[in-house]
Amino acid sequence: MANTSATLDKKTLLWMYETMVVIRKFEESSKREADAGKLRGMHSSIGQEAVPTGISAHLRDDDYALGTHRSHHHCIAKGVDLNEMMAELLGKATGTNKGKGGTMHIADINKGMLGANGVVGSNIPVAVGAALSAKVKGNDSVSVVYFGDGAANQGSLHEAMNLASIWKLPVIFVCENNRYAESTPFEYSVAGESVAKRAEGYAMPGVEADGQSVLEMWEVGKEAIRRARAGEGPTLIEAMTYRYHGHFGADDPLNYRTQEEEDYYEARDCVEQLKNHILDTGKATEEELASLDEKAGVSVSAATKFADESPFPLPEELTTDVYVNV
Amino acid sequence: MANTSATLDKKTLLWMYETMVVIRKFEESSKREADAGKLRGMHSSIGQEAVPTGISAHLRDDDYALGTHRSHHHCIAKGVDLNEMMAELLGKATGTNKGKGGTMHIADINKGMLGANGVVGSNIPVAVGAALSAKVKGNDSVSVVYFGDGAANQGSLHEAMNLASIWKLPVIFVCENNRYAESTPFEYSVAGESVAKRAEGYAMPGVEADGQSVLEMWEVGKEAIRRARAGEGPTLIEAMTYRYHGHFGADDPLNYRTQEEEDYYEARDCVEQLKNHILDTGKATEEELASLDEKAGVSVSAATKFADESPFPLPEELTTDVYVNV
Amino acid sequence: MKPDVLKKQAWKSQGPPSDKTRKLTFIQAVNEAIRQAMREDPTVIVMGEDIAGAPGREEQGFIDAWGGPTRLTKGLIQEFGPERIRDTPISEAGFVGAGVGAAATGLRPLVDLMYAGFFGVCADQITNNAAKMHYMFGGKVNVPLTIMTNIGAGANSAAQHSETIYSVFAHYPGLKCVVPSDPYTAKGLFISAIRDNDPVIIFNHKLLMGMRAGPEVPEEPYEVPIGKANVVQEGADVTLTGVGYTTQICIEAAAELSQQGYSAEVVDLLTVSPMDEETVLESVKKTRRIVIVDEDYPRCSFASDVSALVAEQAFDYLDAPPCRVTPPHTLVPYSLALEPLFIPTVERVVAAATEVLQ
Amino acid sequence: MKPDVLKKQAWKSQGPPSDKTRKLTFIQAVNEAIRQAMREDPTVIVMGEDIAGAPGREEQGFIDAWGGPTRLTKGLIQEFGPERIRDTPISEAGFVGAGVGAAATGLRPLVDLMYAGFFGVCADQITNNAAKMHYMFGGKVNVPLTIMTNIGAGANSAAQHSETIYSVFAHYPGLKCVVPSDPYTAKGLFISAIRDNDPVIIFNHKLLMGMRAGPEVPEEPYEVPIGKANVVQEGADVTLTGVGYTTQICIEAAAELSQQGYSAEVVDLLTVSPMDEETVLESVKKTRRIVIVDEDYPRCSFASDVSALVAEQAFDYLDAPPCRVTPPHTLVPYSLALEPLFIPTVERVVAAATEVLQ
Ligand SMILES: Cc1ncc(C[n+]2csc(CCOP(=O)(O)OP(=O)(O)O)c2C)c(N)n1
Ligand SMILES: Cc1ncc(C[n+]2csc(CCOP(=O)(O)OP(=O)(O)O)c2C)c(N)n1
Ligand SMILES: [Mg+2]
Ligand SMILES: [Mg+2]
Repeated sequence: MANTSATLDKKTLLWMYETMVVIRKFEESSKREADAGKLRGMHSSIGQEAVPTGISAHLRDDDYALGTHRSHHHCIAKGVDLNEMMAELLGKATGTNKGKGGTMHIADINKGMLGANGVVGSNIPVAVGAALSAKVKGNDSVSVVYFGDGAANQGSLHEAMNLASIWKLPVIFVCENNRYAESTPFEYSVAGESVAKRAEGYAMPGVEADGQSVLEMWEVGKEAIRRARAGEGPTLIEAMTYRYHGHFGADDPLNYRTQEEEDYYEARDCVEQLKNHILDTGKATEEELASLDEKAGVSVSAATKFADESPFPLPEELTTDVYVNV
Repeated sequence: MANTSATLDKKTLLWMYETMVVIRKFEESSKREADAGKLRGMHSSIGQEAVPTGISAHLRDDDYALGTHRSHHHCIAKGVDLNEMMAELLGKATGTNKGKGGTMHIADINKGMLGANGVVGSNIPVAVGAALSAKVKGNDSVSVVYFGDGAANQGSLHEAMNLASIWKLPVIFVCENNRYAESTPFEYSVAGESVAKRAEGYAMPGVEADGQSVLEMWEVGKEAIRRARAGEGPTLIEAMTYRYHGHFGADDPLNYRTQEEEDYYEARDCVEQLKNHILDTGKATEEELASLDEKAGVSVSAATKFADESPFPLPEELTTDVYVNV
Repeated sequence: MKPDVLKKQAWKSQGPPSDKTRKLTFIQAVNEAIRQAMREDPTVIVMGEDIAGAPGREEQGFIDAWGGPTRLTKGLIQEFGPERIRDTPISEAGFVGAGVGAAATGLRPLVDLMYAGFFGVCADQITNNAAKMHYMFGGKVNVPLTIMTNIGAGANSAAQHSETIYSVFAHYPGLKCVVPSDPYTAKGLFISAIRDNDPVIIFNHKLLMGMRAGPEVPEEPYEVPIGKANVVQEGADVTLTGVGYTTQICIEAAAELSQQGYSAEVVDLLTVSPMDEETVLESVKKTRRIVIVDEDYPRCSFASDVSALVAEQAFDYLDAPPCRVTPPHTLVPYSLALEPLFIPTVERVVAAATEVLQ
Repeated sequence: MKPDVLKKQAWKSQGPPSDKTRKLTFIQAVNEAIRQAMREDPTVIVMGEDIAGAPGREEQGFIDAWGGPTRLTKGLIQEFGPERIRDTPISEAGFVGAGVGAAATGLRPLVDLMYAGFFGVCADQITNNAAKMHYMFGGKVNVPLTIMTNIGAGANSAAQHSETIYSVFAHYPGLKCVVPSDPYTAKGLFISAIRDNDPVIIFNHKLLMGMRAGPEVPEEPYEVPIGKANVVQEGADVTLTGVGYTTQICIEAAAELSQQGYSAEVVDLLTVSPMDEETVLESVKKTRRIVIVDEDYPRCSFASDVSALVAEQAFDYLDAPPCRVTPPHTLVPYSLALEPLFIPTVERVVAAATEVLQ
């Protein structure tokens, strides 16, 4: 992978830095809210910030992104409003989904966030449909779907890859390989120990990328999205990444992985890496980055306050939105 | 593919010849019964006789085979009784399934025929389970599952291949690529135009074989089954074959394929090829083969007579066998 | 789920919207409905296995080889082309899921699921995505997806290809389920379903495909409203409810009953979800007796719902317990000798009606 | 589906088979049941995601990291090893299908489907293979497969992770469905299910997992018969039927009703399919009133079945129409403010009972 970071402008670099910091702070805050009993069933994306950030740098509001049970980072990178996201986590009426969807289902169609999804692998064909829309309507929108290494073993991925390939649809399949599906190690569950390699059987490029390097994610994202917009068809990207926390709140990952392994990945933290890169290349100063850190902290605090102070949905919301028309 | 036909003994050659002729005559007879209105929904296997025949030459009664909607040839090659099969087609009480399953569901556990299955792709994971049984029980039975080129696009195949690979199960995945799924050409539906190639992504051998050559099927089957019995794991075989008739009775294939294409395949007919090979190599005489033809005709006629004369199931059979114990 | 004012108006009483009516087969009526829906709205697309056939072989002179497994989409590719009439691989989870995604982003896909039993391979997309997205996303995303599928025994296709499992779909809030009973309702329900902003599943019974009976079919597009049952035939002594094919059974049974001197009211339920409770309750409050005829499996079924509805909400009006005529709790057998015993028949309906009339 | 003579005997009246009873949690009771079933029969294996956890990492010192998503299988891998306690990839169609194949060839697999809603991705294997093989193959192949799965709202998991969809499974002939209501019935039903020669699905409600109440749990293996309801508490004025978690709601409601001077009979249905019609009918013929409490969606549901059953077969005994207490026809909302409104509560049951008692 040619490192083209030299060609990356300051604006993009700082946008990526800020986005990753916002994600991290958002997740720290949502964890605090969860620990305080205000929400349950949260899957933290800390450690994986670089993946959707590098990809989303190339996306527009009229491009689609689709996520998983672990999707706060996908949403933030795609531009979903922090206030509405945090309100959704707390089940408030002001949430992205009016409090009906929660942490695993955040969606914001205006930002092209077509929804997180709690069923592993379920969103992959849906993403193919969003791409099909673009093709039938004749525009150049693309559709990005994120899924985990565990999801790679769902049949839906394979049906979707085949469809996208024969129809040359603008889909980018992004596997966030964080090495675990709950407590199940990647090397146990994925025959051949490569998701990217499976792309070949579907006549599409399969690219393995360092998911801890936002620069590399930016790079592979750029080419995949260019291909998609140009009508050249889908790409599968396997981003090698790591979740720092347990699968969900109560999970202690040291029951299935070593401290050394955790240390190894944390030493290659995506935020730190980008920070060092920016400083090393002189693209910005410590102070500039510190001020972005602070700005991120302020928006996340504001979002948390907004969410905390927002009203819950009214009881009648239980039965609305089941149908558009009854 | 090294042609090892020289090493093939007369007995095996004649068994294969007879099996293929029996299949063909059985299918001709069942077509007549269908044309006479005695059964509906039949999918003829004429043209594809060599595939299960070459494979089954290596199988025992305690090995498993699982089929599809088009499975008469799989059943016959696995040794299912012709009388009971034909009776099943006619929905008779004497049928393999007591008349309850019919043409798409023939099963005979004593012969290891674990069932045809009318849902495309559905039997593939079931075959993995049969192989798992062998592994857990510690015996060396193997499990062979047949499916079409169309079925290759079902997610079940991919889940099953992954499972069989990580667990090193004795499964042989046999894709009968007859170039069509109903009227849908293989080159349209399968990205990359190779099923065999997909095996690589699952860390298992993927072998393309000439499904019109029973000798080649025998050869690839031999190695795949050896591997499986030896605990070396699964193999995917893509057998390039052709169905001579329409997808089902009323289908005219010339609506979607050319006469030239049909001629090309019929000129390479599997029965004719084997006949020529046997005669050319002097393994048997015209007369010997003619007597096998006649024997086949006699058993199929007898089966048809048996079926025609057998009684229908009694009305109370409607509600029996829903549960083992109520 | 109370039917609203609009639905209360009997749509049949408005009369056919045109004089240009024809005797069409069920297949022709559906084909026309899809064609008209595609003409009026360029976002309507159709996907499914062999819905045209011979995809990719135009250059070799092959096009529209099948026109759908039951020919419902025959001839459409010539008018609308392969971008909108899209043959699919056998990947139901893939293309039904793609239908959900396309619907959520501005298209109105009509997706063919060849047989209802194949629900098994794409149930996740239908139950977890199509049914739930609108609700989970706080009403901010619509999924105007239509699925058409075949149901019914009677063709010796055995247990996997003969199911009538609309009860399963109706169980899920968020899905609408409709079941045409003749060419007229087929055309109207297809047009309503495609125009509807919710996911709608249309269940077509195999045995109705060649049917030419029922009201004549107007040329122009018209809707048969979703959520509204139809009183096919008024009567005073007993209500017979049918769905799809069993509506035809009920009509025949009513004729026989009338020869025995009984006046049966026939209600064609048409929509399984949301159910038109009002029409059923009104009818049974008048006749005071009901026979519910349905080909779906009996347990946790639409027939149970109708029976429970009547028992709970018309209890004081009933002169006899509600009565269901359904298959027994068994699978669909293959044998010609057994399959006819599975399907509700005119005789069984007449016998049941005679019993509640005692 | 008439319960046979055996089932007619109230199993509870036989008393616990041992004096060695303990207060176990639901999880402990299930864990013990699986362990005992595996000890008594070497063909019993368990498959599922993270049912042990950290598969393949024994050498690194990791084993049994999870012991199942709800810890039902904790500690089993140490005794039975990875050949019989088999962690799977996230490929439900693959491993449930493998369960069917293994069951058809001599094993007794217990397969974990983490949440019932994930049925969507493996419905084909359950509905088209597990349910149908025995019938389609003329009774010559058995499928002694057991599936265990989680149901229920109450943990703020939103629409996809909170369903109680046993009605869908019960719809299919060929499947058996059981729903434990406490640790005692959990252990007995697990043992019965694993020993049963038909495919059985066990639905475990999230909110019961930590539960220690109910009868004490005998140490040795015992069966709670499939197909048999249990009269938890006798009463004269009204029958309350519960399933799983709602049985606990009914017990509490009965206590409140008794304070109001009413004597409620509580029937724990336990098996959704085949249904124990007799016990329900006997009870309602005595009390002449019924309130059916169920957390599954209301349409085409088990609650509808019970209501229809009573209406049709105990019509002349009823002093009030049957009454259902279920969620409305809606999906499970996420918000802490909405989710409690979905689940049937003691208050709603008491209110319903009071109404039918007027
Ligand atoms: C179909 C399905 N099966 C199982 C689950 C339960 N589950 C939720 S997350 C998860 C692990 C997912 O692993 P992976 O795809 O690698 O994503 P990650 O959690 O690592 O981001 C599982 C098994 C589910 N939600 N859906
Ligand atoms: C899940 C499912 N989808 C669709 C069908 C309808 N169908 C039956 S056979 C068939 C074509 C199968 O093609 P292929 O797998 O190539 O097998 P072949 O008929 O060529 O032997 C289709 C689409 C089905 N039976 N099951
Ligand atoms: Mg992962
Ligand atoms: Mg084929």
